[in-house]
Amino acid sequence: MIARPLIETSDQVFVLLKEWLVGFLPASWQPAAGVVLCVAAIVGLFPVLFALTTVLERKGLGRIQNRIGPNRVGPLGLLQPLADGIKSLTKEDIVPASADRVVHFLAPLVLVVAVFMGFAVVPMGRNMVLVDVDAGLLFYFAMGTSTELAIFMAGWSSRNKYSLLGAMRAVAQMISYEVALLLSSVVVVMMAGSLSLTKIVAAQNQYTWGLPHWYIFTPWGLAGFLMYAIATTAETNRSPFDLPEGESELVAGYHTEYSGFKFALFFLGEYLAMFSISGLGATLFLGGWSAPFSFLTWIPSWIWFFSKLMLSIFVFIWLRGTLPRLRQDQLMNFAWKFVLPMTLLNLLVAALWRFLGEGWERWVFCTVILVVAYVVMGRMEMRREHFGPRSYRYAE
Amino acid sequence: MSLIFYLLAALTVAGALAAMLLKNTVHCALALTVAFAGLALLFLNLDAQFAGFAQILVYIGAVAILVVFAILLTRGSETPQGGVFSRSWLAGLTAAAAVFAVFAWAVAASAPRLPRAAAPATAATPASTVSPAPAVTVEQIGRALTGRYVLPLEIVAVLLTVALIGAVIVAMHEKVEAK
Amino acid sequence: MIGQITPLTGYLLVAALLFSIGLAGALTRRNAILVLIGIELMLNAANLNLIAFWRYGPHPELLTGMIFAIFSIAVAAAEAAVGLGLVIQIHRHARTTDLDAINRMKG
Amino acid sequence: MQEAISFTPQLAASFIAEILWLIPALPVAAAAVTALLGRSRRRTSATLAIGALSFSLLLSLVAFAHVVSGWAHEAAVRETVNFTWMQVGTPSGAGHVELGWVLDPLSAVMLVMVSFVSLVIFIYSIGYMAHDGNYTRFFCFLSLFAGAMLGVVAANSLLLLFICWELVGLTSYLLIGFWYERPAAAAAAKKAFLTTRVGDVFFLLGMVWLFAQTGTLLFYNHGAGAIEPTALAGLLVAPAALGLTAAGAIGLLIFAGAAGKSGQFPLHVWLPDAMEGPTPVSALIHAATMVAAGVFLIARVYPLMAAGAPLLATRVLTQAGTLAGGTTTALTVITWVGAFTAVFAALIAVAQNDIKRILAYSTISQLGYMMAGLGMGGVAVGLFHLMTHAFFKALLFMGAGSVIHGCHGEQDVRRMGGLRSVMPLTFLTYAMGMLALCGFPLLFSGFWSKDGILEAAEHWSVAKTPFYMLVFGALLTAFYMTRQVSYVFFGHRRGHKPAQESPAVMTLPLGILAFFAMALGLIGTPAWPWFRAFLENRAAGFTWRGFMEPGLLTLMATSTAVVFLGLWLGWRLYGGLAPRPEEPDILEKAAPWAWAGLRGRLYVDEFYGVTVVAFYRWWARVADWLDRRLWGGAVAGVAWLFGQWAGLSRFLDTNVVDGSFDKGCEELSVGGGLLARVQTGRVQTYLRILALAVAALAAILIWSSRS
Repeated sequence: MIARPLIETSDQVFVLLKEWLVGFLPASWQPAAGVVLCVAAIVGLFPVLFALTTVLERKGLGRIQNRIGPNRVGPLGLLQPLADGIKSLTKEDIVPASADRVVHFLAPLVLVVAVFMGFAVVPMGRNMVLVDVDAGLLFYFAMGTSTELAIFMAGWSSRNKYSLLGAMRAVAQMISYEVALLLSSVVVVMMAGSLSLTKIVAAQNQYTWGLPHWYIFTPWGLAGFLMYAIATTAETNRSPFDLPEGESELVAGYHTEYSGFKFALFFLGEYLAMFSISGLGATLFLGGWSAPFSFLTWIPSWIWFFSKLMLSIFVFIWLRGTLPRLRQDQLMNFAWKFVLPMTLLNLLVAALWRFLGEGWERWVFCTVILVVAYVVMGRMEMRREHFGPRSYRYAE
Repeated sequence: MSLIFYLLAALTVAGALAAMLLKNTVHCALALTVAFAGLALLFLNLDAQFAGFAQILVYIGAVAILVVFAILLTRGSETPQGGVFSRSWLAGLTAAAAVFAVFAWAVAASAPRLPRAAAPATAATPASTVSPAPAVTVEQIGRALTGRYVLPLEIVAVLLTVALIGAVIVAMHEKVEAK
Repeated sequence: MIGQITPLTGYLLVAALLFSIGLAGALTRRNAILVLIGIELMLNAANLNLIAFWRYGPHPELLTGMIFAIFSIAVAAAEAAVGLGLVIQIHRHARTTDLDAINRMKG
Repeated sequence: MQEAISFTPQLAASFIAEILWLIPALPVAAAAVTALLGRSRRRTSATLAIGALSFSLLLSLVAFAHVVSGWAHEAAVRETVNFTWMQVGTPSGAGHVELGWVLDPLSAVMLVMVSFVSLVIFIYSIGYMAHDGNYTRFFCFLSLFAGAMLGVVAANSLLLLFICWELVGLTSYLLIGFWYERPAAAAAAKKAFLTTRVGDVFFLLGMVWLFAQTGTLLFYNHGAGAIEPTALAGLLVAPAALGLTAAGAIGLLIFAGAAGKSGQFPLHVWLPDAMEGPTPVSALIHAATMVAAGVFLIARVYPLMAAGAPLLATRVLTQAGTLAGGTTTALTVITWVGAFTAVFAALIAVAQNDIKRILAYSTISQLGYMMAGLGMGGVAVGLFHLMTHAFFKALLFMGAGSVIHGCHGEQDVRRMGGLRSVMPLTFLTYAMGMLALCGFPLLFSGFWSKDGILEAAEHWSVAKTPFYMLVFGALLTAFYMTRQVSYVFFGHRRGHKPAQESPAVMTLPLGILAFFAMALGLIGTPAWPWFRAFLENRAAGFTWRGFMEPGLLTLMATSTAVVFLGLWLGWRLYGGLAPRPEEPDILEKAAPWAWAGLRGRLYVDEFYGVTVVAFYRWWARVADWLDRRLWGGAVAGVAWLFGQWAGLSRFLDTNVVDGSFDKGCEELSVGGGLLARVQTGRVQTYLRILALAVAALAAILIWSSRS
């Protein structure tokens, strides 16, 4: 068994590092400097992760589609992202003549900034949260919603019908699924009794018989997590919900008219959004940085967090490689007529769970209710052909 | 008065002015979001975290998007040929000015009697010292909402539902029209 | 004058300014949507007042102002939704959102 | 004759008693439903009526069985179900008007009889009315009638009885006037209605008086009823005019009502005319139900009638005491009226030629018999004759109906004849009915019931005259029935059109009734007086010594002799001869003036015509004159005044009020036009005004609140 101090240090290594570095500065500057340091760390870390992910994704898709994927640049094509980065930096930045220059310029920035803001409240390890806001979750969603505006700006400013359509699609889709996203996370809030993500993690970071109290291991938690996963996939415009940039219909969606560095920013923004929202999911349902088994607690918390993060990223990639794209009206119907009711029901189930108190009954009741609701509603939707032929009713 | 306040106030007012003055409707909407953001920051500056975040969530996340949608749906995105101001803009402006005058006068007149801070300002403590922020946790707000203010909460909930349905009904095309 | 502006007064002045700007917009813009925007601004100004009074009022712990502000935010959201829906319908009906053109209800 | 069982008051009514109300309710309900049906739903209506009535019959039988079993177990049944209908003020403070129904031997027997006979008649009328257009209406009325009659029987409250009684009157009106397009029918209906009303007025008076005296209208109410000893004792001491006790006076009043319904002498005039209705109606009204209602009423309130007579106690308790010759004013009156009616009507019947009229007058005379029997012999005697008569008279009427039906609506007996061979079934049954009516010895029910009456009359303590009258009536009865039968069935055919036998649906009921016309007598023979014992709650034992009572055999002998005399006379005079309608009757040749009198029904109608009706005519004319001259003039004057006033006010309106009003309206519209200018229809204008107003208000507030 490894000595406790070693575990401590390995767990808190980044925190200690930060304090050591800040130590050089005069006391009055230290808080600000700490913040700056953390921000720098985040801003530095996640683009690297992004680069890594791109190559992983391309290789993974390659495997799924029975090709090799990038393999030229560097060993196994690992340096591919680097090459891409250089390319996008050196490319000419084309702005359409009729475009609204200011907005066109602002859009990517707003997007990236808003996404980065989201990371501020996500705890990436024990004591590893930039600002422990009491209303963290609210803050996160506030930031998340701001991205929609950026997307709209991009689509509208670049005076292109493909862009505009893509943007409108994206915004509509994001709004629709944002409701589901919020409602599915509200369950967790109800249980943890707090909006602060650190508290939520703390609430899950307990073990009985060596098993953690992750919310995913409860009926409502599982249902909530599934809803959350669906919603996130739609929020991040990932396949099968990637209509906004459906190549076959609208060239590349709202960033059709972007090139060079701005395009790279959009690309970055999307992946960062993916990361942060996966991190949030992990925090809400998968116990954040807590270990899956009590005997694995010696492994540093941040490792757990990032492994969960990457796991969900992998799932994203997997989905993208597997599922076909939906149609707009199918998407909307799915959001409003299936996901939303299920989340609402899930709220009730959670309340029931809370008031049934300890005991096996609550497991039985909640599970039964959820399963029955799932089956019945699924059948109903299918029969009513809400996922059937296209309807132009809401399309102006 | 702290510098931050002046900056935020300037930002907000600028956003508001832009929202009301710009020609292009979409620009107005975007400027409006700036104003909203400024307001949210003002709230934060007032230690009203929850309200600030709610402000961002609701206004930037929902209302602004809604406005933008409405603009696009009403083909208002391109700048109109005729002036953007109505024929009676001068009268309107004067009316607004009158209102502002009255309000400003009111504030100024009542300034001495306003509570300067939690602690009454004396010669020793200048008025600009920010009083200790009341520690408001989300939990307190929640308790207040479900406790003292539960009835308004319910009413607001009903109102929102009704508004949602009503908006959908109003904005929805009749089938016959659609086909 | 500025020298002895208390924080509250400052906030109140800003709120009054915002309110007036919103009012001016609502009174002068042609586009119905922008009129709505103006009204939103006015509501926000009111919220700012509420929060400010809560913050510097004698009993911040009662949360009255803040709760009031939160409620008014919710109500404002509803108002925006309905108002914009109406505007859209009007546009469908009259093919314009120019308020000067929409004066069919004149006596 | 052994001691009687006293009625043991049941506190808790049995189930059958609880649901006794269903018996009248079912036909009424059927009537209600039928009333809603269309004219074309013939089968439905008939089915409804007959089904409902069969249910009633079933229930009645159950009730009857219940009573019989109770009686057999020495526990006399008298179960009442009462409920308060409304509160009213009485001299003795606030009282309840209570309704209710009673189940005792009397009502049980009557229920069975009425429902059974009515059912038979219903079935008969399917055939008889087959070609009528208003089939459904007919069955609607029939059901209502039956229901009302059953209500009369089952009622335990004089008021409820009266209600149903009036219903019977109404339906009789409707049924007699069923063919209202015939003026004769309409007139007859009116006549029946009004004549019975005359009696009912007295009935109502009696009822009110009774209520005022006793504070209740219930017959039996566990000792608190109006005709139970305590109340009667009170009535006996209460004096009334002419040295009558209240009991006697009330009894007489009620009897007047009964006389109206049962066509006793002064009020009998409606009954023969009622023949205008369809024959089933005649059968129903005259045989089974309506006229029986009067007799039943007397039987029901018999304790009241008999109150004050010697041996009151035994009378009230046992309703026997025929042999103990005590009597009361009411009973005496009833007796004399009954006896007189019996002879009177029989005399008239002799000289009639309309087949149904003959039967009608015989009904009247038989009712006279019943009344006399009630008066002299008590409930059992009268009721027994009522029962037997119900059957054989229904039989006779329906036979007559069959004959008429067979002769295509011919009703004059002189145009018939020789039908014996053409319609044998009808002839057979009719003959049985006729013999029963005549009281043919031993075999037929009429004999025994009539004998009971004669026996009672013989032992009557007041006078012997009624006895001789009744005997004479029996002779006449035999005579005119023989005359009728020989006219109708013997001799050779005198009608124009060929006759034919009626369908089975009509003859079958005849058969049933014929059987009862014979068999029913057996329950009332002196040897085995089951019926009487049952009604009077004595054990019924079979003993030949019943005949050994003093004078009974001689009496039977005399009546038999009388009957045979009557038959012989009738056959001697009319047998086999075939009179032309135009040539005078034999008796007419013998004594024209008497014959004319009899033909003219002893001019009772004419008498009424010149007295009552004439008076009303004159009075109507007076009233008319008053209306036209006096009131009319006054009204016209008032109207003229108002007209003037109206003109004045109109002038004021047009020139003063309207003018100003119009002016005001103009002003208003002008002002509205001015205001409308403000209404520019531009939102921002309004908003602007709003803003300025707010500013002004705020300014005012601050200004007022400064310092």
